[in-house]
Amino acid sequence: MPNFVMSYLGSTVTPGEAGNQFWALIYVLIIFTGVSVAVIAMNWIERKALAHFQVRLGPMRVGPHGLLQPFADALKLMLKEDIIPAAADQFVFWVAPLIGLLAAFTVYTVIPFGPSQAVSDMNIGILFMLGVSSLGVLGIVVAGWASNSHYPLIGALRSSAQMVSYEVAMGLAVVSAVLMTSMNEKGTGTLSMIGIVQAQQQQGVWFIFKFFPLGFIAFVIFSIAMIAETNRAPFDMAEAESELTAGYHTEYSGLRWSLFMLAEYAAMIAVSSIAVTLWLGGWMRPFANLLHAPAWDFIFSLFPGLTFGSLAAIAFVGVTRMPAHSFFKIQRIGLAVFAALLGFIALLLLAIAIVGRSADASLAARFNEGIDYVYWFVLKVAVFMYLFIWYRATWPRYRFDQLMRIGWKVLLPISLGVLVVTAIVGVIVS
Amino acid sequence: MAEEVKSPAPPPPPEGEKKPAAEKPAAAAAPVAPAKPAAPAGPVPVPWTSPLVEKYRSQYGSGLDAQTYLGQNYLTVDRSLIPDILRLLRDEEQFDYCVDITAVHYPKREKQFDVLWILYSFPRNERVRVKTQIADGASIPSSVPIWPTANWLEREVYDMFGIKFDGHPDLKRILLPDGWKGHPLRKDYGILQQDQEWVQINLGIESGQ
Amino acid sequence: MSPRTNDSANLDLETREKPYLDSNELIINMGPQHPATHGVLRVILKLDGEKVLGTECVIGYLHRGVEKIAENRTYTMFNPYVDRMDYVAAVSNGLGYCEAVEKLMNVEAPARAKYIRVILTELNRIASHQLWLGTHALDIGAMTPLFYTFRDREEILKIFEKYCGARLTTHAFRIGGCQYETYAGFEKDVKNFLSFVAPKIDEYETLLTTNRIWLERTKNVGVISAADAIALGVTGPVLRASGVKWDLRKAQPYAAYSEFDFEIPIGTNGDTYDRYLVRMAEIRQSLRIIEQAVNGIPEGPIMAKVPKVIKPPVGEIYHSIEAPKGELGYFIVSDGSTQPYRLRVRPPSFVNLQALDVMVRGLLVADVVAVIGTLDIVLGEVDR
Amino acid sequence: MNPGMNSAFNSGMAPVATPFFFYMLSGLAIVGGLLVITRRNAVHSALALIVTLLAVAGLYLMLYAPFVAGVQIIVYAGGIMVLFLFVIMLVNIERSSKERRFNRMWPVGLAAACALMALFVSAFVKGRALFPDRMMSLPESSNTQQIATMLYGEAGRMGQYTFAFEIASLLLLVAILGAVIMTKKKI
Repeated sequence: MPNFVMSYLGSTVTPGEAGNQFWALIYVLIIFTGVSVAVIAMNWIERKALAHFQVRLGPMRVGPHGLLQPFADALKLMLKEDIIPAAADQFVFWVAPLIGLLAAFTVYTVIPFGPSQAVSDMNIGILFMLGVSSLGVLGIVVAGWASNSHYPLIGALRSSAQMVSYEVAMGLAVVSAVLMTSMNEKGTGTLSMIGIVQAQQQQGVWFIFKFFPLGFIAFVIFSIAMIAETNRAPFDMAEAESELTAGYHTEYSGLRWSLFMLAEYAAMIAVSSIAVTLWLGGWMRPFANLLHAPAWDFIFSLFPGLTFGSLAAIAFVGVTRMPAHSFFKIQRIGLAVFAALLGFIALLLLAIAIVGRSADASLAARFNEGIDYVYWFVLKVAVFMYLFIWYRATWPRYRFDQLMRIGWKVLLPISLGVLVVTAIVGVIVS
Repeated sequence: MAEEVKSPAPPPPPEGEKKPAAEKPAAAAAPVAPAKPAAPAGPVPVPWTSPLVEKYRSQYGSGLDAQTYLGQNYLTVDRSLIPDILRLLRDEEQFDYCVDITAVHYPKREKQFDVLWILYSFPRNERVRVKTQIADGASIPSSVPIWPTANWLEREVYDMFGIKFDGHPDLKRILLPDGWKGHPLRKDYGILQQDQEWVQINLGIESGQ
Repeated sequence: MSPRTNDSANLDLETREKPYLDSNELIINMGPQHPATHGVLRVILKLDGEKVLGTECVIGYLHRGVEKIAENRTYTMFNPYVDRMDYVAAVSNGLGYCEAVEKLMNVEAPARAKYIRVILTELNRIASHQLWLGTHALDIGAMTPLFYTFRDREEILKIFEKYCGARLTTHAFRIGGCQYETYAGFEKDVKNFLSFVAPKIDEYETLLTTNRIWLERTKNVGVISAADAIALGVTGPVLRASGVKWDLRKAQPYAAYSEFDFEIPIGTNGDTYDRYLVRMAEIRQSLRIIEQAVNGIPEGPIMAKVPKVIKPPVGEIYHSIEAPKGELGYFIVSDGSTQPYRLRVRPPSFVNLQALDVMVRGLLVADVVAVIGTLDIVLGEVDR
Repeated sequence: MNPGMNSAFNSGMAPVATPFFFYMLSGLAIVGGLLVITRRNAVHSALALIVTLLAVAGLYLMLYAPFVAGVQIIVYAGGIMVLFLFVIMLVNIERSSKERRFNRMWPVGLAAACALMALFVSAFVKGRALFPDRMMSLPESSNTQQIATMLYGEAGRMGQYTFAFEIASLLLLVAILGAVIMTKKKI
């Protein structure tokens, strides 16, 4: 194997920092595929979870328990006719979904899945994330305008006003978390995503619990603003189907529409990642400050394997509960194979956890560490994704003026107050 | 508080008794039997007496006739009285709710249309129908200034019968398309009849059906 | 686009030269194909930004000429047609029509038939209100109540299906009584339904009644005062939510309603939230009525003595009932033949829809959707 | 603070293919700028302007000024351009795209451009000594911290630009109030 491949494997910095273009590219590919798979999985989970919230079954036909439904959907969307309305602005109509997608995916270059599990660690990571994710609104605005139709235009106006307003509260909440990173002996904070998690590691507390309840309030503000930022229920004014048919993507169809969906879900994962990084300790496992004995490390490193094991068990139970009819034969086999796959992954992860439990610098230990980091990060993000679904199932939609009122009159003053109080408390404490 | 028992319900008539037309025309109009005279027996409209009727009869005299059929009261009034009597019914007699406005077409009569107002009074819990007769092509004062609800109801009458309401703020077709020809609820409008030209032009159906 | 040419007649759309930086007055078409117009209603909105300056409803897309059909069918043949007007409350339509013709013929349905009618009509009222709640909540953005209400409405439709074979357009009643005797186990089914649905109503309410967003979206939205409501001829829950305690079941009882003990729920503010509360309370009152009726169904015939060929005497009649959406009236003119000479339906949805303009002026687009939902219109009935 | 920072400079976080990216980004910026003034459709112009702004942000990044780059993206591309588009969308585009532009402004614009060009060239020629022919020595602390020090000062000392910064924020506050008063019919 070439030297630059092997040399990086033991490195403890991101490929961007190490200047290793090969691994940076590999990371980009992994993240791109991972996010796409996550979006597909999210699609299935959302439909299933939403269905179960609403006493339905959800997709059941395509594959066992509808597991192949997202793929069928993707295929359908790709094969559908790509309609561009005659009166639309052809070029802008064409380019709008790409802008949204580009913005949503560019953000992932600085998301730290682990201390070295990121494409790059930017000095201005969080600023870059906020900036680039705010570019996503351009795609929406331009899409609404290019459609040359009233409903998309109103949707675009709503969403641009909404995203610009909530960015303010969001930014202030982020700044109060960034302030907390400077609570060290040197007194300098950081905007780097990895640096923020490391600051939480050094201070031994997730920022959600720092200066309780200041960190918590900032976190709550951020998690409200991020729903508005991604145009999800109950702030999905931009695509409120009962008011604006489908908002800014009313005129879109087929692949181009699916790009919007991809961008929306990618953006959801991205903002959840910001929240996790800033307040929930990023890749750190729970209770890292209290239970830090090696034994605890080992126990927590079993979690990924156990998670996949329990998923496999659920799938196996599903196999046994399928009706004993020949019609379900293929589905049963398919689900069994899926369960076996999950079980295999579980065994692999457990094996890595056991082999790599010694804290030396062996490759297995590195792997074990990396898996732990990514697992805890993804688990925390997954909680947020579930919350997104839960909100959608539970709440009616806000009206536009109410949304603006909340953004400007409630969230903004509170986040300003939190920022000021955090600064004062920080000065007093240090 | 069962029926609007202003006057006692008419006694059931003896079996087999032949009755003239139930549509009691206004005093001004010639009595025209609407249709088949060989109708089976039924209850008869009886004169309706109540303070309300007395008051208006003294005021308007022969232009007004009040009757009760099956316990339901109606006033048959002359067309010339129309906006006044409706306004008085609302203001003085508290018939504050205009339930419905509709029309009936009697093509063989000289004054072809009966226009009806079905009124209800919340305080009295009582209904009354006001009827008048007008000729084809004649217009009638709009009651939108009296009850805003008359807006759409009059538009529907216009749409279906072609009766014009003077002073209506926006008298145009409501259920049928604007360019439609003909008024379907007239008796001379066949049930299969359509505005073929409209269908051909606007729906692109060659046969026009 | 629609072939109609009168896009915006009374919205003063003069084709004036637009100023260079004109950012006012957007005209948008809501419908006829729109998810929140509950059918093929077309509302032309004149907007300033998102504020509604005026509306115009264009209706008639579903016009089938029910009144014309009536003149060409016998009384018996026309009976199923009324189910197609308000198709979510077909039983109420049938009740109104049958009672009107019975009244015209001066016959009265037997007591047992009246009880069966009350039970089915009240079940239908619950079904109609459930459908309303689900779609209204969906319009406001709450997805989940829709599925809850449809799940529970299904139980009502099952009872209808077992009783007369149809689920929606039931044609349950005949002139003079009921066609079918109750099936074995009818009472048990109805009682089971009563105990099944009562906690479900609470379930809907836990989702919505105190939900902050629901309150913000419905309180003080689409307010209509009692005086305005009366002047506009608005009836049903919309009128009651404005504080007018008027229900035809109490004011002019028909069928067997005078024998039951129930209350008329009323609101105070006449806003969307009050209409929601009134309808929820009405569902509970309907449950009370059904409970009393099903426990007291008298024995006896289900058909009055009605001739095979129905030929009402010459005359005219107006009879109205309290349909789930408001006062549903039938005005029938008989010339003594087997066909109505003129049959007029006084549709509650049609008249209630007229209040839309008054209710939404000055509100936002999102409120238009909420108000259309709260008026509970069925386009089949508006257009007939 | 950031432990990765110093190691980054040491371990060769030197940009890859510098000339390529520099010429690509500058080319993008210039092409975008040309499109801004030549497109008839205002939305197309705005999109081209966004491209220019992003390209300039990329150039900032290459100059080891990530904070400025980030601010460029978040403020200009993300905030101001959205508002720009917001306004443009409400304007009657059909009409505005038909208007003849550059009417009688051509000579003036050309003269201004030439003057600017001459200024640049003379500055380059005269101040040649100021431009080193190799990469500047990198600052010790990161650019972001330097900016912070200049603006806010450190350890009790006023920064170089603290006063100007505060004045600027006051000015912005006044501008906001003015905008609110101008647009709000009744307060």
